[in-house]
Amino acid sequence: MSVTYIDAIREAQLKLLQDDPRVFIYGQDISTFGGAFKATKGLADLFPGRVADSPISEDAMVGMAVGAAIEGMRPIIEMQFADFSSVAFNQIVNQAGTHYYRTGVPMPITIRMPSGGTAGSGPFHSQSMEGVYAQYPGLVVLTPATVSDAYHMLIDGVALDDPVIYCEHKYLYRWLKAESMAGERLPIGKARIARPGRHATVVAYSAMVHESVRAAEDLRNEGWEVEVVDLRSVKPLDTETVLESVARTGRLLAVGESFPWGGATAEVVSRVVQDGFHLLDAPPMRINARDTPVPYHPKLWSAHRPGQDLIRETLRQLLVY
Amino acid sequence: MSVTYIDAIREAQLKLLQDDPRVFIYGQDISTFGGAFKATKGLADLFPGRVADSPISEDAMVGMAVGAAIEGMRPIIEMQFADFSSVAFNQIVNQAGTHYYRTGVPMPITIRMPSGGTAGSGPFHSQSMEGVYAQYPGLVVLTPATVSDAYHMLIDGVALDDPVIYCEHKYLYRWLKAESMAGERLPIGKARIARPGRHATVVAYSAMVHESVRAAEDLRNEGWEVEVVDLRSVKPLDTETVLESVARTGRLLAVGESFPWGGATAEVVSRVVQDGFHLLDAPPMRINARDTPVPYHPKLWSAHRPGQDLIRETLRQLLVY
Amino acid sequence: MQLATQPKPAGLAGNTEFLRKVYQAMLRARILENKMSSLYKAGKIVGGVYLGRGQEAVSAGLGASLVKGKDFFAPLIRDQAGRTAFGEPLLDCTRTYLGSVLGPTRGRDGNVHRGRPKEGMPTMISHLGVQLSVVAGMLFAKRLQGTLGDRVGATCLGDGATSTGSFHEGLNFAAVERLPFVLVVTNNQYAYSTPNTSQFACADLVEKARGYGVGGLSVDGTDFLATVSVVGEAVRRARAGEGPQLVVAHVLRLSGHGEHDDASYVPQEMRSSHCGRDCMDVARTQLLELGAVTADEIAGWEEQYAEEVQQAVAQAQQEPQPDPDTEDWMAVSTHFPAR
Amino acid sequence: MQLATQPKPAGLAGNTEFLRKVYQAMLRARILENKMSSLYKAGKIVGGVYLGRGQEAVSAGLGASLVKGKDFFAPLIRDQAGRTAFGEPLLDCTRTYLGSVLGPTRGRDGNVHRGRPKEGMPTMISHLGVQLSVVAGMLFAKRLQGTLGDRVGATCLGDGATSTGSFHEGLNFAAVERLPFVLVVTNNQYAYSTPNTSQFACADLVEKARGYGVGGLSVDGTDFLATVSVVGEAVRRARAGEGPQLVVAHVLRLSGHGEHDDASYVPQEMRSSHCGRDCMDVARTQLLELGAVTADEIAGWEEQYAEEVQQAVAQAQQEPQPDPDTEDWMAVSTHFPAR
Ligand SMILES: Cc1ncc(C[n+]2csc(CCOP(=O)(O)OP(=O)(O)O)c2C)c(N)n1
Ligand SMILES: Cc1ncc(C[n+]2csc(CCOP(=O)(O)OP(=O)(O)O)c2C)c(N)n1
Ligand SMILES: [Mg+2]
Ligand SMILES: [Mg+2]
Repeated sequence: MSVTYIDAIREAQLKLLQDDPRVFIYGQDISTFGGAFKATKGLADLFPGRVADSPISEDAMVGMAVGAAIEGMRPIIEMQFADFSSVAFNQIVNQAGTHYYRTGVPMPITIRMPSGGTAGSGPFHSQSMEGVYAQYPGLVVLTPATVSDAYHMLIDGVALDDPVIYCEHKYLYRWLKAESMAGERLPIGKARIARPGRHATVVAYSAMVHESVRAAEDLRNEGWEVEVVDLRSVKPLDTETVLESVARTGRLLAVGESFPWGGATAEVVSRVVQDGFHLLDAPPMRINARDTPVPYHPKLWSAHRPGQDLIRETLRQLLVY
Repeated sequence: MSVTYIDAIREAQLKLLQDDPRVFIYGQDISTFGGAFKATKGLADLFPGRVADSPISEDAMVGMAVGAAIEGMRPIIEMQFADFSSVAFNQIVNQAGTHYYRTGVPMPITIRMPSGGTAGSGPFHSQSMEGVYAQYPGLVVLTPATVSDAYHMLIDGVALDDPVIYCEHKYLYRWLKAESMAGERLPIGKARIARPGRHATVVAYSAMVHESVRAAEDLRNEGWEVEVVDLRSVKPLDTETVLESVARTGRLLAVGESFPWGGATAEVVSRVVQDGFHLLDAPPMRINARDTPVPYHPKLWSAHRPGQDLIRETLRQLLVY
Repeated sequence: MQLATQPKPAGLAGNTEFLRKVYQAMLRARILENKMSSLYKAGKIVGGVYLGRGQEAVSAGLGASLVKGKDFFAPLIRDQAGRTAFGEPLLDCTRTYLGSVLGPTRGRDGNVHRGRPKEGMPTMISHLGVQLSVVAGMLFAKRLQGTLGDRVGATCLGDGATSTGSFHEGLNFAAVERLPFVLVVTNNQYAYSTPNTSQFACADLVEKARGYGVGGLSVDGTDFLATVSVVGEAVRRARAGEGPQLVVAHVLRLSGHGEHDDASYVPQEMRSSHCGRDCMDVARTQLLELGAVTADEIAGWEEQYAEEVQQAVAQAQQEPQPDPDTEDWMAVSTHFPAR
Repeated sequence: MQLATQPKPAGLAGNTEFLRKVYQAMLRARILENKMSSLYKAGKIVGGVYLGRGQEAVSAGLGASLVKGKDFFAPLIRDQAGRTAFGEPLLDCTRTYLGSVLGPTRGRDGNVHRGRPKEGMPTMISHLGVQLSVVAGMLFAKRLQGTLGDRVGATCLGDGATSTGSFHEGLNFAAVERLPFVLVVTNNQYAYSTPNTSQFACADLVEKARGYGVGGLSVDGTDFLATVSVVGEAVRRARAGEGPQLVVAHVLRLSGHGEHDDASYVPQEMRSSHCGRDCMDVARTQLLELGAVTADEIAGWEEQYAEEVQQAVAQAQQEPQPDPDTEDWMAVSTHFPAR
């Protein structure tokens, strides 16, 4: 039997609801309908009242989660798409993100963000906002790439006493399958070697891990062994594991699906050169999406989003530098 | 007679209103009251109807500017504090920022953001959001550091056919004075050498330019000549001028007032190492604010915000690496 | 201010030309959307397809009451009929759904996310509610320019979108500025799967009007004559300087949220209740009864529109798709030396 | 649902104890705030000072109607009187204004940005309107936990803040969930310098109640007895399960927006009009008339509170200020190995 990435998210929520009476889920169309992506399918029946539909009010959804957390609950908020969290931006960064610092009272809320591009989704149903939220103090930003991480990191994220931005990738929802959810369970904040290698390090997260691993496979025939580090969370960011990898390979390529200014790739590169300048045999490189909104048409979209081919060709340059 | 940074902003708006009938200003308390910082003092009397008070509705303020720009106007929106633009985040990044790309119709709006920390302003009246907006395609993000730039860049920004996030620094409002507003007028997108040197390059913008120049002065007695590059705009970002400076000095320190994850300093460092790796004699360094909300108490605030002392001490490390 | 007024359709019954125009737009839109639905099911469209089935009367009634070239109209998800009545060419629709590079969005955005901002029709973004302030801003600009005249700006949204902060800020802004602004809320009982009971707590959304200090009109959106008349009255009032007007039309969404959705959450009783009536059927009956059209005429129109739709689809399908290599990938219009 | 009801204060007149308690809180707050104003002018406070002068009746009326340890109360800018009535110690105020590290925000935030979230009083952020949903969320949590009981959650805001999207989303959420939620809007005629005419277009903000499907009560906030009675009635209704209640109290802000602002934009006629009355004076007169207090008692209280305030200031001034070197600089509570 195989499990998909979205199954894992549903299963994690099922387990959380079962194990912890403080957990409830709140979002648009998530109760009887089971959510736009069916991440909560059937859960409202199993846990009456604990999987509830909200009005189209993202700002109030997050504000309500903050209030509920103060009173001892552990709300999971489902954004219908990450892109719509822009409407709740203030509540997320200024209300939830600052709460612990201002008051000393922890703020255990989890916001699930269906993220990233899929063909034909267009500018407002495709965004990757991890870099926007990671800029703000007080938020934990998770970016699971595997079925096992989708499962464990949601459970571990909800267990954290801090606001968690859980970026789940829509492209992986049904495309990514695994035998079971029981993969290696690393703690939050620890990166993972997704593919070992010795000639170059690719640092990626979420869907880009898979594009990077495929690009690495492409290069195997040519004798290159490329290591792929899956960050798993962009904040905290496990610089240590990245540096260890770069120490082995001497070369760095950071890959992210978000827009090209700033973001996780810039943060990774800056940290590596600050602490591991001497480890590098070549200038570090970055790949991001293009500097336009995410286009709707699949032909434009595939050229906007970093993919296997671009990563492979960039690696070729990096490897022979 | 001396002119302050805030005078320059007012004068620029006066000139814009005088010269271009398409310009109007909209924001909270900006008409008869002249704005929380008096940036529009007296303008409502001079230009009846063209300097108008808005309800406390940042989302609608920006949406209205978008509509007015479609109909041929060039609105200037005053946020009372940059921090409150978080409420208009969606309209800024998703409505204004994507408009030209989606429709081919330019979107000439300017959003003035009173930015940055001052003593006792606390977490919600001190933020520097340039890095948040620069991440999004379609926005131009200006960060003037001088009286002359405050004046010219506001005029040039309003003349652009694209949405401009004009980050004006509250700390500089009355503290920064010049003989006149007629400094060197560089085009938007061009950085400036704020102080020439040859031993290291500090890249900074807005208030941090002044802290950096002072730190550089401190080191002069010890025989170090530190060059300070004032980015002027963080998007577009003038990598060329930065690289030319690093080519001269071989050392790079990027300084920003915003939170430490991502942001302008990460973007600067990543660009320099990607294109100028061979120019560097030492690992590039970054200074940002600390990873907490901006604290209220002046003692905490001065330790949260990068300043002359921290920059000087970091430069010492960089110079002797 | 009046709540829930229903001006007598009597006046309109005389205006056969106008009623025929509205019905034609409804019919064209229905036929066009049926085609889009078929194409979706055949896998010919990337992304979703969103229909206005059951909402044609209110949407076309609004579009037809506005004057293209003067008024502003910001349609939303379910406004194919309003777009058609306002004068959007069928090709704008087929090109956008089929990804032709010659469409108004050039393949950069899809389906209902299209418009012609320079022709008074701003382009929607997905985030609900945000276009209220945009339309109000267009009117504000015209007033500043001294060319407002008797222009009106109108926009639409659903019951669900009334829960957004943007709806509130936008409507309040229009009210404070007393702009000639018309907001049509089509309460189709659901926001995606969410029923009214989980969305708002007032008895009729039109009760919000008074709290904003705007005019309010409520109408049975399945009743063609009443709907066209009420929407027209709202436009007339706004045009006459009576300030913003909120119209609430009550219907049932006669499709899924998108064509991927079977809407099985809508109970059978609701489907067969009064609000589940199809405004197209009601319109046909009412117009035939009035003697404003004949059945033969309608049959002729159906044939003609099916042909037009077929052609618009065929043309869009033959046109080039966007090419990433010739795209300029520019999100700003300024060419800066640096990026 | 009733609009603009003013329950007769008759019932209250009997409740001398309660009225005295409210007045005491008002007086304590006024004396405390006067002191803060002096300290501000003497340059002893970093950052702004924001007073609730003229709003004490409605604020204290609310705070005194709530039960600390059970109810929730999210005060806003001008709620020193409500805080005091609810039971916030004076030291929380002086420590926060004076930057003592022992205050509830430990110097991390200042002035009115303080609270005790774990004691039913969430801490405000500056962005207006956002605390509605927070308070509603606290109530929602208690209902999920099955411990809602007859608890009430209340919060306050100004006329200007009703223009925020957050106000709308928060109130709608409370209404949809029919929570025991009380929202007190104090219309003090201005938002900073912006008058009501540029802020909203309805005749009385209480007219919004119906559009949300919540109870609405409007009151002259300068009339102590009426105000205390109306606010109490709103709390009673919410407690009794009648759903959210919106109270609008009409007053004039008797200070600048902050102590840096001379409020010269407020016309003299308004200051000397009915709404410019000081609720403290009205309260005093009414209570004396009722025989609920004597002038001597009040004089005694004034002396006592001045002394208490003096002590709270002196103590806060002697306490340590925050030290950047011993700060942990942690924005999250989790200690991750990596950052
Ligand atoms: C701010 C925001 N949140 C969520 C969504 C996702 N979404 C798209 S349409 C829709 C339902 C809209 O319901 P309604 O306003 O009643 O319009 P209808 O579809 O019924 O015409 C939702 C939740 C969105 N587009 N914008
Ligand atoms: C979202 C947001 N925009 C702007 C501000 C700046 N601001 C602080 S108080 C204030 C006026 C508030 O007026 P009102 O709500 O009437 O309350 P009052 O001060 O009169 O008690 C403004 C504009 C803010 N705090 N939040
Ligand atoms: Mg609907
Ligand atoms: Mg006010």
